[in-house]
Amino acid sequence: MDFGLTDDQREIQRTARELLAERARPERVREHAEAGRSDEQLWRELCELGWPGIAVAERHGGQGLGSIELSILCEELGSTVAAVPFLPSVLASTLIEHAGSPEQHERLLPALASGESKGALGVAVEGVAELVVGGSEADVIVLVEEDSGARVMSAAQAEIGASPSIDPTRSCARVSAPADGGEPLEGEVAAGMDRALVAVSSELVGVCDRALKMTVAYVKERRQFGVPVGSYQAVSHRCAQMLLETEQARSTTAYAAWAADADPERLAEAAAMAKAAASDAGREVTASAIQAHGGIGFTWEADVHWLYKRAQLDAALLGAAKHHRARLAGVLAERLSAHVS
Amino acid sequence: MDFGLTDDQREIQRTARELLAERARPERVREHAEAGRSDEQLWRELCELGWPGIAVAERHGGQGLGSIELSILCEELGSTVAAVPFLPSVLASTLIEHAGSPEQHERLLPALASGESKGALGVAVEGVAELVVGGSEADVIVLVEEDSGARVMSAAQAEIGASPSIDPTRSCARVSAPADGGEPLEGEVAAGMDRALVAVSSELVGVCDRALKMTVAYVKERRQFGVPVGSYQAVSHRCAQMLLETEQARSTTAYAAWAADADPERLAEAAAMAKAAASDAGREVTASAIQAHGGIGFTWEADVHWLYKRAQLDAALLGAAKHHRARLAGVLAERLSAHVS
Amino acid sequence: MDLTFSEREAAFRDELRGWLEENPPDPKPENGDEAALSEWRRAWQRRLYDAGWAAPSWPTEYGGRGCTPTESAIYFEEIGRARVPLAANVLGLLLGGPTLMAWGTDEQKERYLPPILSGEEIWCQGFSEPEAGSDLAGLKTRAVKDGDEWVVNGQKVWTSGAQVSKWCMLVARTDTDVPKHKGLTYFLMDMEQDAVQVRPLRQITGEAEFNELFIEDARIPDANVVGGVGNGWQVALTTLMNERAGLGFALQIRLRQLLDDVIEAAERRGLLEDPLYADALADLHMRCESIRLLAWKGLSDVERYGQPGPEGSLVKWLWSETNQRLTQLSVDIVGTDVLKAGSDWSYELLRARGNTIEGGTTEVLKNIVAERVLGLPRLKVAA
Amino acid sequence: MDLTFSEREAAFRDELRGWLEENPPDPKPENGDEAALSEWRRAWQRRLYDAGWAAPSWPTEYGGRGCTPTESAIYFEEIGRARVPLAANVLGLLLGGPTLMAWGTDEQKERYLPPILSGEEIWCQGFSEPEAGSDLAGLKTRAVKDGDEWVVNGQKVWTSGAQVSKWCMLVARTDTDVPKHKGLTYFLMDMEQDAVQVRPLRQITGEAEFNELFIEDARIPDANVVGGVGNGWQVALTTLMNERAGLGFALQIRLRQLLDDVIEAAERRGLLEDPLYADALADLHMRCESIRLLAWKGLSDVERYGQPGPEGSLVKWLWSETNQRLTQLSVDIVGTDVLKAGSDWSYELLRARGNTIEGGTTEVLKNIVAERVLGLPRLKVAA
Repeated sequence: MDFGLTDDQREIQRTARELLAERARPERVREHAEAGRSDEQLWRELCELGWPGIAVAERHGGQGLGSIELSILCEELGSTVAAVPFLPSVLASTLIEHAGSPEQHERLLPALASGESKGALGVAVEGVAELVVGGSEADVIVLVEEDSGARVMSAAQAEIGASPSIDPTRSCARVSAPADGGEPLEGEVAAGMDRALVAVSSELVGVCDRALKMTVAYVKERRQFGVPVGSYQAVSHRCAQMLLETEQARSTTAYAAWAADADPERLAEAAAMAKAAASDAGREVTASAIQAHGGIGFTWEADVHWLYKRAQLDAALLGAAKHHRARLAGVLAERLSAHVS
Repeated sequence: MDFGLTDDQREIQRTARELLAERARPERVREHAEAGRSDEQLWRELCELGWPGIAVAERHGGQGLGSIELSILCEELGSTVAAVPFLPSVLASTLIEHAGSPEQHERLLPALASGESKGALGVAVEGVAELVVGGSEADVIVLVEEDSGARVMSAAQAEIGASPSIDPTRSCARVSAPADGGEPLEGEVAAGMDRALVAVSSELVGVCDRALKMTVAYVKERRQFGVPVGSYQAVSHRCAQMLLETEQARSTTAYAAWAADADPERLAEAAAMAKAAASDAGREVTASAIQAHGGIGFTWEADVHWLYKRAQLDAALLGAAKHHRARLAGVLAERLSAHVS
Repeated sequence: MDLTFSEREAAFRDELRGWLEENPPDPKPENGDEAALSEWRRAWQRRLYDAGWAAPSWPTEYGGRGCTPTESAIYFEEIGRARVPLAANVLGLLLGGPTLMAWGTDEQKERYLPPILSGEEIWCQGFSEPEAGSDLAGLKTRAVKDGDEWVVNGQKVWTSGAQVSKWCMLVARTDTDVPKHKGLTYFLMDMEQDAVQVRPLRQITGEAEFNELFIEDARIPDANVVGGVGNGWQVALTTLMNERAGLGFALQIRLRQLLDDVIEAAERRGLLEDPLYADALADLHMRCESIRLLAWKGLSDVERYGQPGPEGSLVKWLWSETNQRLTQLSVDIVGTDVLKAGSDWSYELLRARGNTIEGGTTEVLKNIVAERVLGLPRLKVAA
Repeated sequence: MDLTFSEREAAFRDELRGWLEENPPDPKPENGDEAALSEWRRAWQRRLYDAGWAAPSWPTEYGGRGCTPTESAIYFEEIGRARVPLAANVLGLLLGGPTLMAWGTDEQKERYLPPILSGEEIWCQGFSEPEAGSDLAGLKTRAVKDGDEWVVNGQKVWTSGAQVSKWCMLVARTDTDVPKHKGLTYFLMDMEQDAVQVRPLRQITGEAEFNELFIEDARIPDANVVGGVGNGWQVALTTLMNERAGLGFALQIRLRQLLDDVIEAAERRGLLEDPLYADALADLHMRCESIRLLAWKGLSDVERYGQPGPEGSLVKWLWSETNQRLTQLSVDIVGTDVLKAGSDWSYELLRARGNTIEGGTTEVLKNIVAERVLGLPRLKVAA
């Protein structure tokens, strides 16, 4: 039983953190968000480092590492709300890797792993997916629809309309595809989706972590009635609560990332838990961050709102907390009946 | 628009408060609770003052006053957790008054109004009602069963087994009656039940009010690290939260009591709101009271726990908050469809 | 207890409701900037003014209708219900006017009240400062006497409508030698001078509802002191006391309307039958009703005892939290629209985050409730 | 990261689980008083002791098994899972022993450790006082040197097992002239003297799990000072550090079992299909899993860095709140049984209220998290 990262993982984390501290500073994120476009330069750098392919098998041009390594990158990117289409791209490649055929792997994964092509993943209802993150820039789009499985298509095969969200650090689109559009992914869609959930949850953990750190730094400095506001229990206990929620998200997400690689039988339960915990934490912690900043937190310049907006998008992405708790309750009920019978 | 009580109502409130401050002191309540018996002497005094008949029509021996006056007495009794079967008795008479025939009124109400006989109201499932408050002492029992209406019976017509609850300030019983036991109450059961809900909610408001007052008094006195603990925001903001919850319960209950007399069409909605708000407030506020008292609050001697236990019973009585919110949602849906059509 | 309107109150409501139906404002300018929006609201105020509906709570001698507090609340409820905008000069009408009536000289009342009412001169409020936060006693903006003028230097923040305002209700420090809240003075500062620079303060919704004021050697004639030199704390309290009184009813109705919209969306999407959403919506309905009841209860107290109690803090606290819960829930019920840039729904979601901060943070409100309603000891901190 | 047990750990677990299955405790005495229950738990400890399972985390030289922290946690998980009672002398095993090993003289270790392990001598803890609350530095119980003895006067509270204890870990003030936490000394006080009166402290469940101690001229030989005169604060910290370490795993498993019972009841009553209950139960499951994961993570830190971080406060905080939510929800799901006097369910409901108070109130835990994990400034209050 060991919760620590391996030395290699720690190295990945450190490198990512240092790179992003330099290359995804708040003012740069703001600049791209205000212009409503991705940070192409940063994206190219990440691609050169092989990030998009971190969890893709080596034979398909990836680094062949696991969910934990992917989770580390998602968390670091989330904490900077960097304006790059990393998450949508890995969501697409994750689905293709787990639900695609060997032929599809060979055809689609290398370009996604190298970053040569970008991906996006949408949840469709009757062929239409709203607010597909990264949808406007994607070359390869995976659409998942309840009861009718997943299919992959090129951007040309779908109708794509830009549909900006409240989080302008990433593009969003409305994607619709005719019933016979694209090609089916006939493998393990559920396994792919659960791994996708781990990636989104990891990003949310990063968002929470950053929101907490910004808040703690601010309330140590900001003084009111002669003392730092962070010494008032109304503020300090709020920060403690933020930490508790962040740690719940972090521990369940770490568990799910571990299960994805080491114990796939527990993955469905673990991923549902992680996404439920991370979605709730994302909403609560970033809202608390704004509140603890007071009036400043409500301003555009304070940069806390990017975290809040990202958290709102991610919390809804691939199903909100309620949805995953319902799944989880299903797992519990099943386990009970298996136990009884 | 006036939220104030009339002078007469204020007088009833003042008298009740003074009487109970004298006759239902904490040590006396504790004595009866520990012995597991009602305070017969206090009950006789209340009967002499005509309390059990306050809302019963004059022609049936009552005082012919309204739901607001009844609500005032319930609140005052709740705030002292007095060990008397007042609430169960008025619940029974309320049901009989609203759902009984003129003949049943004449036969049953005078004795209930004078306190000569005691009543109880149980919610039965297949003829069995658990934890019927006041059931062991009751002469007249009303059983309400979903889908099969209400019936009234004498204690002799039912099988009654003492079944003490965690709140020993009032007796509880398991009451079961054969399918043909008792006589049906064929009038407006729902209207009676909604008024019964107002009575229970009022008691909960009293419980909350007292829990808050005890807590405020305690945290002003108790010192820690050199200052009263009530000056720490962790404690003072908790008290503020207790007030907020109490006031939500109080305002919705006042509205429901008013509607019962003045605007019966809104009663179903108002009573559901009141019971939902009061049940939640009862649980939260009394739990907070224990917490704010610290270690002392967890002791038998501190007397806060009587409020907590009473609140737990009352919160579940005639349906918990969830049940009444579901009803309320039904009202909202109905209103919407009426609006649309 | 009587929770119905009196005949007189009902007649007042019906008259206003009828007038609002027959006199809708012009359509809101699309993609308009602050100035265009303000012009639109100014035109609307003019129409209200012409019909005698600009400030019904003002005494008749100043051009109002001498409404009771209840009627005044009905006024804002109806304004909210009709979904019409607030008058351009809402701060002058709600805060400036009543403050002048309480503390102004006859000359000041004569000079300033009429153009407040007509909307000819817009007012803004210069209380908050970047450093001081909720701590009025910590204000740093200074005013120094120079002949029969005052010279002002400092910085203000959270000033809404500053670009279009003629007058600013300014609280500045005029004496640094006395205890902190004693050395303050309340001024009317002319905004039309270069010494006052307005910088819009963009908020998380993207719009700039508020501004920062940079004041460098601004001049205020001595005649523009309100309530006497050194008395600024008292005068400011009058302004603050009036701040939440009426407006609360308009906000409460907006919450009600938003909740109704969410309930309707839930019904449309079949979610009202999901016990989880039914429970959450019923709870919000209960909260919304509590807010209404508590607000009216506060008004009963005003009518009975002459002044609002600190319980008003409960209403603001509950309102702001309920609005945040509701808009957060709307993401799950209404769906992706709420997360789309520029949608009305997304505006509500983002704007709601300010509710627990503006006009007294929830933390400050809880302090007020603890100290002034419950009588708990005030925390004394050591630096 | 490896969230499975190592082979060695799994073997340890299987051995213990097998032993517990084959060696169940005697049936719990029905309606037994404190003494009878204690006797029952003493017999159970004797059985554990005979099989070498009384204190597996103790070093082998003192009769333990020299378990790793992980194995020790497994031990308590299995004890909880098997629903067997805790050993009679749990405080001696968990707190007293380790404190002596860290601070005791060789003579003290020789004299006291064996009867702790066998359960021959029961230990209790005399830290808390009625006035001091969470403030250890504010202790008032005094010990004054008289020849080679100390004379103790004062009052202690929240002392569990005092009636059946032979030794009390007592912290008393021995010097009033130095700063508050410096004048404390840690003693082993013989409970078998008339100068120590035990009064049961009845709690809201009706039982008396705790006691008050009234100490009037009690005598303690100088040889019973642990860790040196004036060093009581440090020694007490060792005791407190050990307080939550292992026991937390047993509590966490009890929470898990209770949750499983509630889920089963929900299934039986068809309530798992109600989205509202499904949501609440899934959330509790997630919390329960978080607690497990955070507890194990804390243990990883211990094994990696040698000591538990202040994050342990998060586990206790989350555990206590989750247990309260769960037992409150059980009223709605399990039904009237939970409100019946004397039922197991009602005991859990009432007992849970103590969870956020005992062993550090949630308020104190939040302070610790804020100050020691997040590094926020400590609030200094002025009297």
